[in-house]
Amino acid sequence: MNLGVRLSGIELRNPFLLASGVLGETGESMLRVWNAGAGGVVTKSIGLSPREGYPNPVIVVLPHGLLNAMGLPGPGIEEFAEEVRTAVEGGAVVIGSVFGAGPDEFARLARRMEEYGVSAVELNLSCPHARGYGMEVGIDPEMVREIVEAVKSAVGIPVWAKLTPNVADIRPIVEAASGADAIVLMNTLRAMAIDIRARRPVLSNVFGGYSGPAVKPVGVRLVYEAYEVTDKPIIGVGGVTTGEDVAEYLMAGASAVQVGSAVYYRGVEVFRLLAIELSHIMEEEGFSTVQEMVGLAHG
Amino acid sequence: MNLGVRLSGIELRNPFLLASGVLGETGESMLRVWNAGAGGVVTKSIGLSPREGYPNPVIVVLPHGLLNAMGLPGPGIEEFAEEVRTAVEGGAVVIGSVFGAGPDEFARLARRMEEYGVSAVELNLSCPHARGYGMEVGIDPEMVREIVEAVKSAVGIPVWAKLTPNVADIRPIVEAASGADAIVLMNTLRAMAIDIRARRPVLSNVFGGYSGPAVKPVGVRLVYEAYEVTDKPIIGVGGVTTGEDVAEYLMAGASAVQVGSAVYYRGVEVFRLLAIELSHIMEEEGFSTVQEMVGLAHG
Amino acid sequence: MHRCVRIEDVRREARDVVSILFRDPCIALPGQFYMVWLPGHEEVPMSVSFTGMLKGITVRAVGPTTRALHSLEADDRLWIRGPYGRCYSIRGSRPLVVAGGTGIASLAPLVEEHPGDVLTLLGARTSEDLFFVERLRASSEVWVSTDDGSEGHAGPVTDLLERAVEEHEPDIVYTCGPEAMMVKVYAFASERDIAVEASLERYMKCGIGICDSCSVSGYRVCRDGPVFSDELTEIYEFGRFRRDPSGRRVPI
Amino acid sequence: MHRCVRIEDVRREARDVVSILFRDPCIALPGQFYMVWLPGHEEVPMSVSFTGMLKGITVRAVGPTTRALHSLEADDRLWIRGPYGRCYSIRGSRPLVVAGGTGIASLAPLVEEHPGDVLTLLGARTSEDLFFVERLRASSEVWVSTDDGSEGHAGPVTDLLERAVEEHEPDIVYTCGPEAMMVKVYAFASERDIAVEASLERYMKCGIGICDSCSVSGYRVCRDGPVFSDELTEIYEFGRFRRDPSGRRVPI
Ligand SMILES: Cc1cc2nc3c(=O)[nH]c(=O)nc-3n(C[C@H](O)[C@H](O)[C@H](O)COP(=O)(O)OP(=O)(O)OC[C@H]3O[C@@H](n4cnc5c(N)ncnc54)[C@H](O)[C@@H]3O)c2cc1C
Ligand SMILES: Cc1cc2nc3c(=O)[nH]c(=O)nc-3n(C[C@H](O)[C@H](O)[C@H](O)COP(=O)(O)OP(=O)(O)OC[C@H]3O[C@@H](n4cnc5c(N)ncnc54)[C@H](O)[C@@H]3O)c2cc1C
Ligand SMILES: Cc1cc2nc3c(=O)[nH]c(=O)nc-3n(C[C@H](O)[C@H](O)[C@H](O)COP(=O)(O)O)c2cc1C
Ligand SMILES: Cc1cc2nc3c(=O)[nH]c(=O)nc-3n(C[C@H](O)[C@H](O)[C@H](O)COP(=O)(O)O)c2cc1C
Ligand code: FES
Ligand code: FES
Repeated sequence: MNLGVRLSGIELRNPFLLASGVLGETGESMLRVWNAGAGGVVTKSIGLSPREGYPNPVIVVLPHGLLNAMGLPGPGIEEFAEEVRTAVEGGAVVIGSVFGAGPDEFARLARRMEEYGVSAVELNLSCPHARGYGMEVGIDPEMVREIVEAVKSAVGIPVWAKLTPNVADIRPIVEAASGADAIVLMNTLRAMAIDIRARRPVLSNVFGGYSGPAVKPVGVRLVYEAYEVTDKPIIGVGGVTTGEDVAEYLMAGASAVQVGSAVYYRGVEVFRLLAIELSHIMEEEGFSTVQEMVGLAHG
Repeated sequence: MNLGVRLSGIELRNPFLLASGVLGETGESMLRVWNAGAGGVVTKSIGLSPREGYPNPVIVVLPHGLLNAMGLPGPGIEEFAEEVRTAVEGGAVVIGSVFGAGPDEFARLARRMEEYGVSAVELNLSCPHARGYGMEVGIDPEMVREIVEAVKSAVGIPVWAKLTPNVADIRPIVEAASGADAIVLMNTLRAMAIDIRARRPVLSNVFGGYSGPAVKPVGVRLVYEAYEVTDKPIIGVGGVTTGEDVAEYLMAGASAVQVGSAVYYRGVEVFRLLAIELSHIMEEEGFSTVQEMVGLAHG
Repeated sequence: MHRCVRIEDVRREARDVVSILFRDPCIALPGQFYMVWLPGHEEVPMSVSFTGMLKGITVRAVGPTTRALHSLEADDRLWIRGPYGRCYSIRGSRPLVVAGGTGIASLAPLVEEHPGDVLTLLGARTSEDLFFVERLRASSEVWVSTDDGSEGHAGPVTDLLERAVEEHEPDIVYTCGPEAMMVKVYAFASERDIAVEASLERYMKCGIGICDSCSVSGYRVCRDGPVFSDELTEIYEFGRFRRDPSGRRVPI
Repeated sequence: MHRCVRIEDVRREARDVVSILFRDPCIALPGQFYMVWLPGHEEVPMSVSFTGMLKGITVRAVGPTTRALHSLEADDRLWIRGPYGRCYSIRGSRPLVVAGGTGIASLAPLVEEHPGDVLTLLGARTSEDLFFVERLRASSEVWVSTDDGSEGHAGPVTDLLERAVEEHEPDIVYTCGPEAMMVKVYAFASERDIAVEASLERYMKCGIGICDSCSVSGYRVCRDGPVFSDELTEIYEFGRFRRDPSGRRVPI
């Protein structure tokens, strides 16, 4: 079964990409995921300078998903050159994820990623920013539009905008981001866990992002809503664990998916398993290309 | 173990209330839940006129929670008199939930509920409204403030404001609702499910509300955030299934909880089970009243 | 989520009744029901009428959804969830089964599975509406009645009760069918101190006991029922009223 | 979520080393580790050093978190998740175990559980830093070395390798301790074609194989390790560098 897709001008051998922040901090891990069968790998979101991230605990394994507050650790964009190059030279399709405080920072980071040889750049629009209450940059349509425009005019490679689900209405944000070459939905849901015996939040940062099987119905909804207001390809993220989940996201309107927490649930082998499972579904349901399934649920 | 709590001036024998929309449409069901040990029962949200709700399917049993789009069915406030009276006369502590298009409708509905003998009225601020994109009334702080004020001046009983989680930042909404006597958090998360073999959304309404164990980390986070900006008591809702869940919500800042989907997972007996489980935790952890646990996780 | 099953066989049982058979690995017990969905149509409750390796439902065409189900053929697909609800209990050694109309759908597998000496009373409007007679004869004695007398006794099936109790001396009565009929059966048996299990129908939405739409006197037909026994004395609404989809009372 | 366990016993093993014992029903195998959390402090990885009915960890006080763990007493509570990671394989009939410092924590239960004829080489800085010697002697022959010669051989534990291989003729070598020591053990054994299993340490955050912070040449110490064997040839970073919490390379 041919699982290839064309996404914002990039040919992918299959529609399962590694989601940002999961095994995307070292070049050799990215290569390993690529060799395990991913259609592409998105790097950990990288900022200008090195960051240690929050102190442990930074992850909570919840009954139905994962909660994390890593605090965007990373070596900073300069030192990250080596990691990207290792992955790119190893043959992987690499998408460079970046986060910044505003349009200029995003543009600078994207340019560096382009120099390192990534196939596309993904803008993590879910990091905290100063304006308005310390919420995420991605909840402010104007900020989203400015960042996307700044990066679009700074680089020649495709630009993907990754949005946060923590908004009342995703549609104006998707519209604001539609200058990008693809929309990535979604980042994690803001959530928390309290240990009742410790009588305190588990994460050192108190709040974290919720991912994994529990959040899939929210991700599918966002992709479905986005599909109705944009012509740009959409990449579905959130709880993708099996081939059925992939098919659901495709029918909601995604052209590809990203896989994060499932690396915990099913191991790095998840990419190979997804290919088997999706092929099987396509055979049974009479699809010969992935593209045929995209948006089918919109009737 | 004494599990009693005092909430917005009402004495409750325990802090586990039946959440709105679950077995709250008929007087005898409410009475049954009361007799099964609930500390109080919130009615189905009732509007001015009878509504059949959406056609089936209106519910999807997902792997980690429930998805529903009932479409607010109900006999309308006039015919509902008999149901409330059955429950009240049977001895139940009844909280009347209402939904309307704006302040006037909410006030009219609340007044009727007061006449029927409810102990408090709960405002369901999560129903769709016309202003601004067809989203929920509860995402607009001004609308929330107006509705709460209108109802507060219309009735003498305590007024509870039930908020939606589908907002970027709950804090301004909580502040807007703080004229109420208690804040109820949260209603369901906007979500959807697609059947990949049917190639369409399962719910006849396409979108629905996600509840049950999967959503608990989001509910706990909202209660925690609300607790930091209001002095009003908070009632935690979302995924409460075990005594541990209750304790977690209490420590996040809730003074009581509501239980919806767990009636599916554990049956009507869930209220009795929660009492046993919470008592056990309190004994082990050295608490002698429920009140002692409220907000403990804030350090 | 629903399970999507492939239809193995569709059997025309009577004028406007078909049975739809499919493979479903879940255990289904007589008296339970599936929520059945054909995408593009409403999801509706249907009793389990075949409980073996091949499961089945038996559908009378009464409206748009049931008519759509009638258009299905072998190899088509059907979406189901469940089986839900409380089944008939297997008790007594001389059970009497009283079925009216489509009610026999839920009782037929009980007749087959019950180890006792079963007498089945089967009522229908006309001989054209009768079905499962041969199937039932394979495991019980069957007395038939039709309203128009086109087969068996002419008149309501409840006319046969008196004789059935005298000759068969039942120690348990199972009944499913029009509620007015079940009320009569229940009254008749209760007077004689014979236990009754009756399967009720109410408008169902969730099917899993949370929406309250099917509730009767605090009992949920979808979860505490559909089969009720001792509770019937407490169910004031039995034979009196049901609720429409908005929750308003409608007389029966 | 963490499991909250009650501490049954705290044993002082050496100058700055304690063992903390608690009841945990989960299976823990030699080589695996817990993520251990004392609320108010950081969560840190700790090898399973007791694998019986009572599980245990053995902690050297080196910084704020390990010092906090040292303040614990019987009846206090501890929060754990895991055990995580790949355990030592039980293979060979004449295993040689080479431990440096706290490395013996992870190897001690292996020595106890291994059915072969075990020789343990145990290195420490001084006799005050030695621990588990009696415990190990109960199930293996033990040769000790200290840097200062206060007990056993004076010098690094690797000095004992030559004689150990000659006299014991091991068919498998297990090692845990300072990485420079393990590199030597690995080189020594590889030259002689003896298989090696070495337990690595890297900075851990998630402990479950998703954050990449502990990765070495594409292998996750927390999930593909901490025990590595044949992979060691591919792990370029072994003995050369580790990464700090930001992911930057730091020489070893
Ligand atoms: C527990 C249970 C078991 C049933 N078993 C069978 C069976 O084995 N065979 C069979 O033919 N029928 C059975 N029914 C009835 C069947 O569900 C209805 O005939 C069907 O829903 C009609 O749908 P329609 O769109 O064709 O008709 P409509 O024109 O929509 O309605 C016709 C009648 O069916 C009722 N109905 C419609 N939707 C529902 C619903 N969601 N729940 C309950 N009643 C509904 C209406 O109230 C009306 O009385 C059962 C019902 C219940 C509650
Ligand atoms: C798989 C594994 C098993 C281990 N088993 C044991 C054991 O059985 N006994 C024992 O005493 N120690 C063990 N350690 C080391 C132990 O985790 C550190 O000593 C401890 O984290 C130090 O914390 P601190 O706050 O006291 O010191 P700090 O002052 O914070 O740090 C001291 C040293 O510990 C390292 N360290 C700190 N945090 C971590 C972390 N999250 N992950 C890895 N290293 C860290 C630092 O990099 C530094 O080298 C193990 C480590 C790993 C990776
Ligand atoms: C441990 C962890 C770290 C993450 N770090 C990032 C990140 O740096 N940048 C980003 O855009 N998303 C990050 N995410 C979010 C994921 O990319 C993804 O959007 C989310 O986890 C939902 O997908 P999943 O359910 O498949 O995990 C992280 C997620 C996890 C679990
Ligand atoms: C079937 C169903 C119907 C509901 N109807 C209402 C309603 O009418 N009004 C309302 O405020 N909330 C309604 N809710 C939301 C619940 O009251 C509750 O806020 C939500 O389900 C989260 O709690 P849970 O996880 O315990 O179910 C409904 C939930 C379900 C599952
Ligand atoms: S159909 Fe919802 S409670 Fe029975
Ligand atoms: S600690 Fe996160 S991958 Fe190993």
